[in-house]
Amino acid sequence: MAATATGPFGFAPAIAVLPLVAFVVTLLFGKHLPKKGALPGIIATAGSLLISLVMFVAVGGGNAYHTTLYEWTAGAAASETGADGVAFTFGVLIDPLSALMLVIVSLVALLVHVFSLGYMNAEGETGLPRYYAELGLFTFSMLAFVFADNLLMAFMFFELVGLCSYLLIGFWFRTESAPSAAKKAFLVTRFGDYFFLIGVVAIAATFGTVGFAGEGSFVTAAETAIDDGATLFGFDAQTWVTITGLLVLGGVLGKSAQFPFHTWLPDAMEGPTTVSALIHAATMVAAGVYLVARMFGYYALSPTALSIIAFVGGFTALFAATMGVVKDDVKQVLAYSTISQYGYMMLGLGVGGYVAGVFHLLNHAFFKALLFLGAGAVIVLMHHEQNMWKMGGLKDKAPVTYYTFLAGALALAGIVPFSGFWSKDEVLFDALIIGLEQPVILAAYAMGLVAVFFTGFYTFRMVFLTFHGEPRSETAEDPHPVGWAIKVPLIVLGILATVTGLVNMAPVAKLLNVDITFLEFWLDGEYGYVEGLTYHAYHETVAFEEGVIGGSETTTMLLSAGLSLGLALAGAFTAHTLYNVPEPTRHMQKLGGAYSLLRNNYYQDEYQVWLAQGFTLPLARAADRFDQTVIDGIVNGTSTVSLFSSNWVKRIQTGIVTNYAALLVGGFIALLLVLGYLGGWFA
Amino acid sequence: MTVDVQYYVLLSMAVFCIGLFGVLTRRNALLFLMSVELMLNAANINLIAFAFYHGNLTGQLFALFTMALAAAEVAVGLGIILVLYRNFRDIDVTVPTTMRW
Amino acid sequence: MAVFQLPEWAALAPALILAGTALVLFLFDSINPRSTNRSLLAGTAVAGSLASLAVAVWFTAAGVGATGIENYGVVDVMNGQFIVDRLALYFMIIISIVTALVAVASYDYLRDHTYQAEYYSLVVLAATGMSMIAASNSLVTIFIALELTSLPSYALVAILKDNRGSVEAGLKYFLIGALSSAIFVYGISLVYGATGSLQLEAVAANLGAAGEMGGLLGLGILMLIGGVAFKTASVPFHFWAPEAYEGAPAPISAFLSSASKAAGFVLAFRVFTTAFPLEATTAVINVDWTWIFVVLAIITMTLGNFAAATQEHVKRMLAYSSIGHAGYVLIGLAALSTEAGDLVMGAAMMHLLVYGFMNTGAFLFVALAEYWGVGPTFEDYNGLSKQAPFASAAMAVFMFSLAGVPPFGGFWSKYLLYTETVNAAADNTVLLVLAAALVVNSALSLYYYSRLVKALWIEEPILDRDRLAQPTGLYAAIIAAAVMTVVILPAFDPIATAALEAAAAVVG
Amino acid sequence: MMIEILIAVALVGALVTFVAPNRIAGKLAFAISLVPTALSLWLFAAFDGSGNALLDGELAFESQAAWLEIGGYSISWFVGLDGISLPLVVLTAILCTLAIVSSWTPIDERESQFYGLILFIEAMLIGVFSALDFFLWFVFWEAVLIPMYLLIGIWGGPRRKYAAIKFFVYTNVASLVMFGSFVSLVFGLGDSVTSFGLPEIATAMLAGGPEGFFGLSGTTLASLAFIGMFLGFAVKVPVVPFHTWLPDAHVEAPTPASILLAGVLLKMGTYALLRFNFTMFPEQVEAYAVPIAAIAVISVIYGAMLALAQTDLKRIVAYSSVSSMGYVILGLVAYTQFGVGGATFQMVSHGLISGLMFMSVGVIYNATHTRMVTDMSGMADRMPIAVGVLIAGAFGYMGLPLMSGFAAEYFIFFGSFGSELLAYSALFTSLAMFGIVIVAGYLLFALQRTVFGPYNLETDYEVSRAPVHDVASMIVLLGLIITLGVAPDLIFTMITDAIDPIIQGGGL
Repeated sequence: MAATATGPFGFAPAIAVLPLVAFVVTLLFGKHLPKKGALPGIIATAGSLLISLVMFVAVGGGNAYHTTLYEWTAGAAASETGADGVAFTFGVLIDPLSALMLVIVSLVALLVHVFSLGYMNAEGETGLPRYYAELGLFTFSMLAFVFADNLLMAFMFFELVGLCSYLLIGFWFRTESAPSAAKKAFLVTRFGDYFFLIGVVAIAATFGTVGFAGEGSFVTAAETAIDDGATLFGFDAQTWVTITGLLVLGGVLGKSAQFPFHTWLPDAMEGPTTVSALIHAATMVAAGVYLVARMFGYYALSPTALSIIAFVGGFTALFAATMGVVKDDVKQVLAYSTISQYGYMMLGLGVGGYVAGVFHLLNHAFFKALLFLGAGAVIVLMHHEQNMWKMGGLKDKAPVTYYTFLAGALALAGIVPFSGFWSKDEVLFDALIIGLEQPVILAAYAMGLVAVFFTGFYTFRMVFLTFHGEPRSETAEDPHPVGWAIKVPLIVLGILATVTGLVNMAPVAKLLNVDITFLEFWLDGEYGYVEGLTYHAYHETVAFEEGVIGGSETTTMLLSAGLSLGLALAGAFTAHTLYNVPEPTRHMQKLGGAYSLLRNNYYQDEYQVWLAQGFTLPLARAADRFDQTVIDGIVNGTSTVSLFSSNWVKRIQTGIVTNYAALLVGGFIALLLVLGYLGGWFA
Repeated sequence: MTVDVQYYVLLSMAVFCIGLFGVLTRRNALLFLMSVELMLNAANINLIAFAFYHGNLTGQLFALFTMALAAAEVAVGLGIILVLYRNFRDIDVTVPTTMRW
Repeated sequence: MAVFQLPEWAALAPALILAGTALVLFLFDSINPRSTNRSLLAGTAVAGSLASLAVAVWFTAAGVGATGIENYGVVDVMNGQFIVDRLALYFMIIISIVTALVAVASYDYLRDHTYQAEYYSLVVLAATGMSMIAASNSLVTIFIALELTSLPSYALVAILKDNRGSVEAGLKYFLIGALSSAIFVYGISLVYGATGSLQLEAVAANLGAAGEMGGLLGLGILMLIGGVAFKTASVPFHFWAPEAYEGAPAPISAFLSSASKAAGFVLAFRVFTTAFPLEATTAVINVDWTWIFVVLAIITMTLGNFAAATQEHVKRMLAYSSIGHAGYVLIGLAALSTEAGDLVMGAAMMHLLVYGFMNTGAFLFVALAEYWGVGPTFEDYNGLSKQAPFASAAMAVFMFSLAGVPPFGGFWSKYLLYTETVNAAADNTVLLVLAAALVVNSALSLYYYSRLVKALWIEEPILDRDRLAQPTGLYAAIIAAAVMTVVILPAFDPIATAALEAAAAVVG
Repeated sequence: MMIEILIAVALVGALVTFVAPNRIAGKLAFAISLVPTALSLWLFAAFDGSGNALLDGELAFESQAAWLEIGGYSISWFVGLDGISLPLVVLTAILCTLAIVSSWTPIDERESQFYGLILFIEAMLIGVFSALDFFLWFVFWEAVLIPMYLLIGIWGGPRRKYAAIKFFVYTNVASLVMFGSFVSLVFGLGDSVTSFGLPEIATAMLAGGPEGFFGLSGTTLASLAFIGMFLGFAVKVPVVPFHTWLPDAHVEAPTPASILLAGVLLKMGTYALLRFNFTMFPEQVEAYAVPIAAIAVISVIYGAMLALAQTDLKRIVAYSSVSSMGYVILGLVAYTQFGVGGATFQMVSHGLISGLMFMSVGVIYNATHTRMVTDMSGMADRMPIAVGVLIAGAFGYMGLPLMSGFAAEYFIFFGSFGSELLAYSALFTSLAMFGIVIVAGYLLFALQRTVFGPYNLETDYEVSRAPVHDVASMIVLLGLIITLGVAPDLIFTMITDAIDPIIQGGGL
């Protein structure tokens, strides 16, 4: 179905505008509003959710929507392939992918707003209007990013969510650590965005358009260019697409905290836990992956780019999971887990598993938001203690928190039938079949697979340390009660984490041969869709060959599923053996030298800090010294020399009049001699 | 019998140079003044010789003016030398060096 | 045609009025040498110079010296011994303006002076000489007018008889002056020898007859240049200037550095263009005499500005700056060999007129400071703007204008000079060196001029001063000069036109 | 007549303020400055021009009157606005008003002089952007120096004297070089040009360029003039390595002067580059594109690196201005609609943003009496709103989308990435873009150290919230920044309309 209908889609901009209004209202009048400004945000996000659902239903009804809202600017610009003119616009693109994402974002945003009532308001925080305003601004930016219909608009809101992230991480600005973490988060992502911006500029300059969809999209233009065998900026079209795609990927790696730009995310846990749940788990971090999905058609043109995405994803999944194993802080564990899970999504997308990637994105959004909010609840219970070694035994004292958290944990670990299992399995399966033909992908798959074990392990280590065993501190014995504002979001998310996996049970569908892979249908244009932005369109473009084990796709699938489930269970069981005891102890010595390596996050922070402070800063200081001494020295030297020669020149004036007469006559005679010689007067 | 004009010129130049030499070497203000007078008179020699040479009276006339002006100059000069003496108790022209550089 | 016809000698009226004023003042002096009727004396001098100014302006406006049916054309007086053309009138205007300003300022400056009538009469007499120089058209009249200027000047510099500085300055000025005029007159005698005449056009006409006396003529020309260099305080005859300006009473410094310099330049402009037309002279002496001016201009402006940069005494800084400006104006002669020579000379003349306001004003401010009893150094001037904002503002105007920074009159003259030098460089690329020297020196001058502004406006006073008096005469003169310096910027057209016409009168 | 009124109001206002009592000077100047602001906004609304002022464009509010004529060239009062100059005029008027407001707190001595100078500088700046005759333009261009020299010198910090003189002399030398180059060019154009009107000169340049001068061929002359003028403007912009006057000037200048210096004075340089070098010399732009782009990139990166090494807030912003101006150069040399248009947009945008940054730093300084990053922390605790605006401004500086800085930088990057004129354009652009990372580095670092963290500042008094008027003016600026960021077409269409003839003039 083509994207024509307006109808309910006319309200689409309101999805983003409502939170913007909430932002303005809260910023200006927050202090005077009840609940310190929470209400405008709640109302606005509820409204956004409502409209998003309407959009979702409308797309389900077979429609899609693509329109330009506002022309930011336009002008003449000769591009390498396109026409002479270029227009930079703000537009709305509602297709299955964005409709789904809108629902996720607005739902999590709403739940986090509600949760904040219990988490922030109840604790007597100061600066709450600021908090809610920033949340509103974030929600606005994120939603606008999601329905952006072009790369530039996406970049703009991509940056804005980065700003909100910065502000919210630094919410407790009176501490030393929060502002530092905020700075780091923004800087590292900025570094990625630097490449992204080059990518945007390059794509715009190459194709004369930045649109995602339709005939005028850069994807179509790139396809044409490749078909025509064009030369772009001195490269053949294929290479240029790879280069620009990888440049954009820089932004993705930064935002989605992929290696090597992952270091900011654990630090970002300095922000309020609600923020971590919303921004650093469910939504903003997803922006990177979402962007890859959004312009998947472009990446599909470049197998090289895809392979790199897959490999980085697989590597990050394993890399982060291992670090999560040794963390003491519950939020830190979740942070590394987030990095790892986004690695899976990248892996999925990188092997052409568009559906798998989006599926994991969907599931992860819910279960990770759940886990973070659960952790938030635990933190409330524990009077803002985050060290798991000081917890224990909370299972009985806070059953709602425990069970919902457990649901999230099962989903995260990938235990059947919780949502995480389905999507992770699909990712791994897609990677496997490609990997059988492509060694690089196989390596990525292997890393992803190993990571499953670690995931199971750290997840349940966290669960056991937090909720099981004996309380290991006074607060753990007598936890602070939590209210409905905390429980309701947990329950909602707990249910979602349990069931969302059912929307795309690919193995079941394959085994029973029934059409229950709803998400795949959804993304494949069974309902509403926009031309070119469908799974099979992508699938056709992706030039990967697929292989199978044992000659049968089903066997391969079962093998893959069994393998990952087995590893997950193994991980969980190891955790159970080690930590599900009344008095768990650290098992550092078992890891030997690896322990300190992991505790120090593979020294990733160290080298990045060295890059900033050990290299760039001294370089800057050296430049400054150079500037002060050499360049400014020349400037000042000129004046010194002038004044020095001035001092010398004025000494001629000795004050003795006879000398004057002599100099005068001498000067005169000198002139006479020169002129006489030239004129031949003495001849 | 006429003397060639170049001899007059040589004479005047000699006088001029003597005057100049005096200016450069004498430190007594009065001698300085006299040396200048010599130089002026060197010019007068020239003027009159050339007037004769060219056969017009302009030079002679101008020589008269020069003499008159030289006298006026000396008058002013002496006045200044007087106040010089009053202030510095000396008429050595190298003594007043309060202002230099 | 004019309604009535004045006799020819009346064309010299600006100079004659000054002469008359001088005589009246002399008369007054001889009747009552110790008169302290300041208003009467200063008033007479001012009235005389303003009358001279008015007549000169009237003549200019009426078209004396200008060609064309309805104009009077150039007026010859005494068979070409004097000539009244645009050039003469232009410089008479400059001289009478400066004289008027100096006379007004002297009203307060000479408050406690005993022989006031003598002072004013000498000033006006010197001004008469300068006016005469502007109109002189023969080496005889030039020499006489020159001495008429110099002799009172020597006396004026040394007029503070009990002030060692003044006397020393007078002595040095006099000695170098006497030497220079001896050289000058010897030069005249040689020129006479070579050409047989002293009237400028006749000299030019007889150049061809100089024949084998080319060497003598060349030496004579060089000696004439020496005399001019003395009057304009150019290298190497400049040595008197720093001391004379520093030691002399400040109004006299103003008078000498503005009017006397202008007189020296008009002399040079007329003599070298009229008596020694470039091609004819070069044919005889085998050297292009503009080269001398190229060299002198560069050395003069460089020496003046460099020496000024590190001076400690304000007046001495202004003295050296005055030498530097002489270097700028010399470009007017240096560029004569080129097609745009008249424009360059015109620009140089514009500079002299503007300089008449801004430099006079600057020295008068020093006079004001001396009147207040402020010491001679830059430090002594620190923070004066707090007590005397208007005078200090005026001084800032003068300084920036001297530096050629807009929005002040000095901008036009300096940049037009620069522009036309570049223009002239089309024919003689060496002039680019001059232009470059102008740039370097201009930059340096910015440094030391702003140093004074800094002292006045930026520095804190080193000592507490009481309220400073506001002497009417000095203030009036300074403010008038400042206002003119500013007003000249928008109203530059008449000045530019007059200067270009003046230049056209002798060039091309 | 509108432009004349605009300038006249500011000039007369300056005089009135100068003589007004100190007590009311600030409010009086504010009231006066509202008039030009309102007028300029009216001009903005009533703008009916099209095309480029120099290239046969339809000028708005044009007026012309003869001024003077010298050597066959006429100089006139010639003003008018096009899409490039109008936004800058509005920017000037607004920033001056806000600068006056932000002076209320810190300026507590010699107020009337201070505000008088600010209004004076406003008049001159408006003149710079509206003048279309070279001499007229140059008068305004140079006249800006004096008030800025005094503002830095009198009300500046501890090393103000050094900074003021350095600023003054350095930029003046540059102007002299530029002036010489330009007049050589004009003379080189020969008879095809009869005035110093910029449109006439630009037309002649595009019609075939100079015939030659100083014995140089036309092309060589044009190239030399291009280089000379580029160097001249490079100091003003400033471009590395001619930038060292800027940090000194900024650090020592009082906050309002810094606002004007960064906000408008730097734009004079880039505006002039656009008007002269990049309009009149398409061939030279093409020939020297690579070295110029290299200089631009070096300015961006090197300037940003220097900013990174600083601990003085003002120095940080000062060096980052060097960096931002590098973007402008890059955009200009790209010679595309977006490149040059973006560069112009960046002039306005950077004016607003750097104005906001200096204002914020000033507010903090007023409260803390220190600007050292190391001396304070947690200022957000005491002055939340001001700090909030500061953070917004900082992010604007970093090029946050929906703020004007992003629009400007994006236009520039987009314009230069695909530039056909500039070889290796993609590489240069990518290198320059790294500036957006470094800028984030030093600004975030500074923010973290100063406004965040536990409150700590050693004072013997209680630091309180920022005054309402300061916050209000900051918010006005922030509003403008966001407005332009969201709707760049408010001025960008106007700009590109005036840019297009330039690009096409190059025959590209």
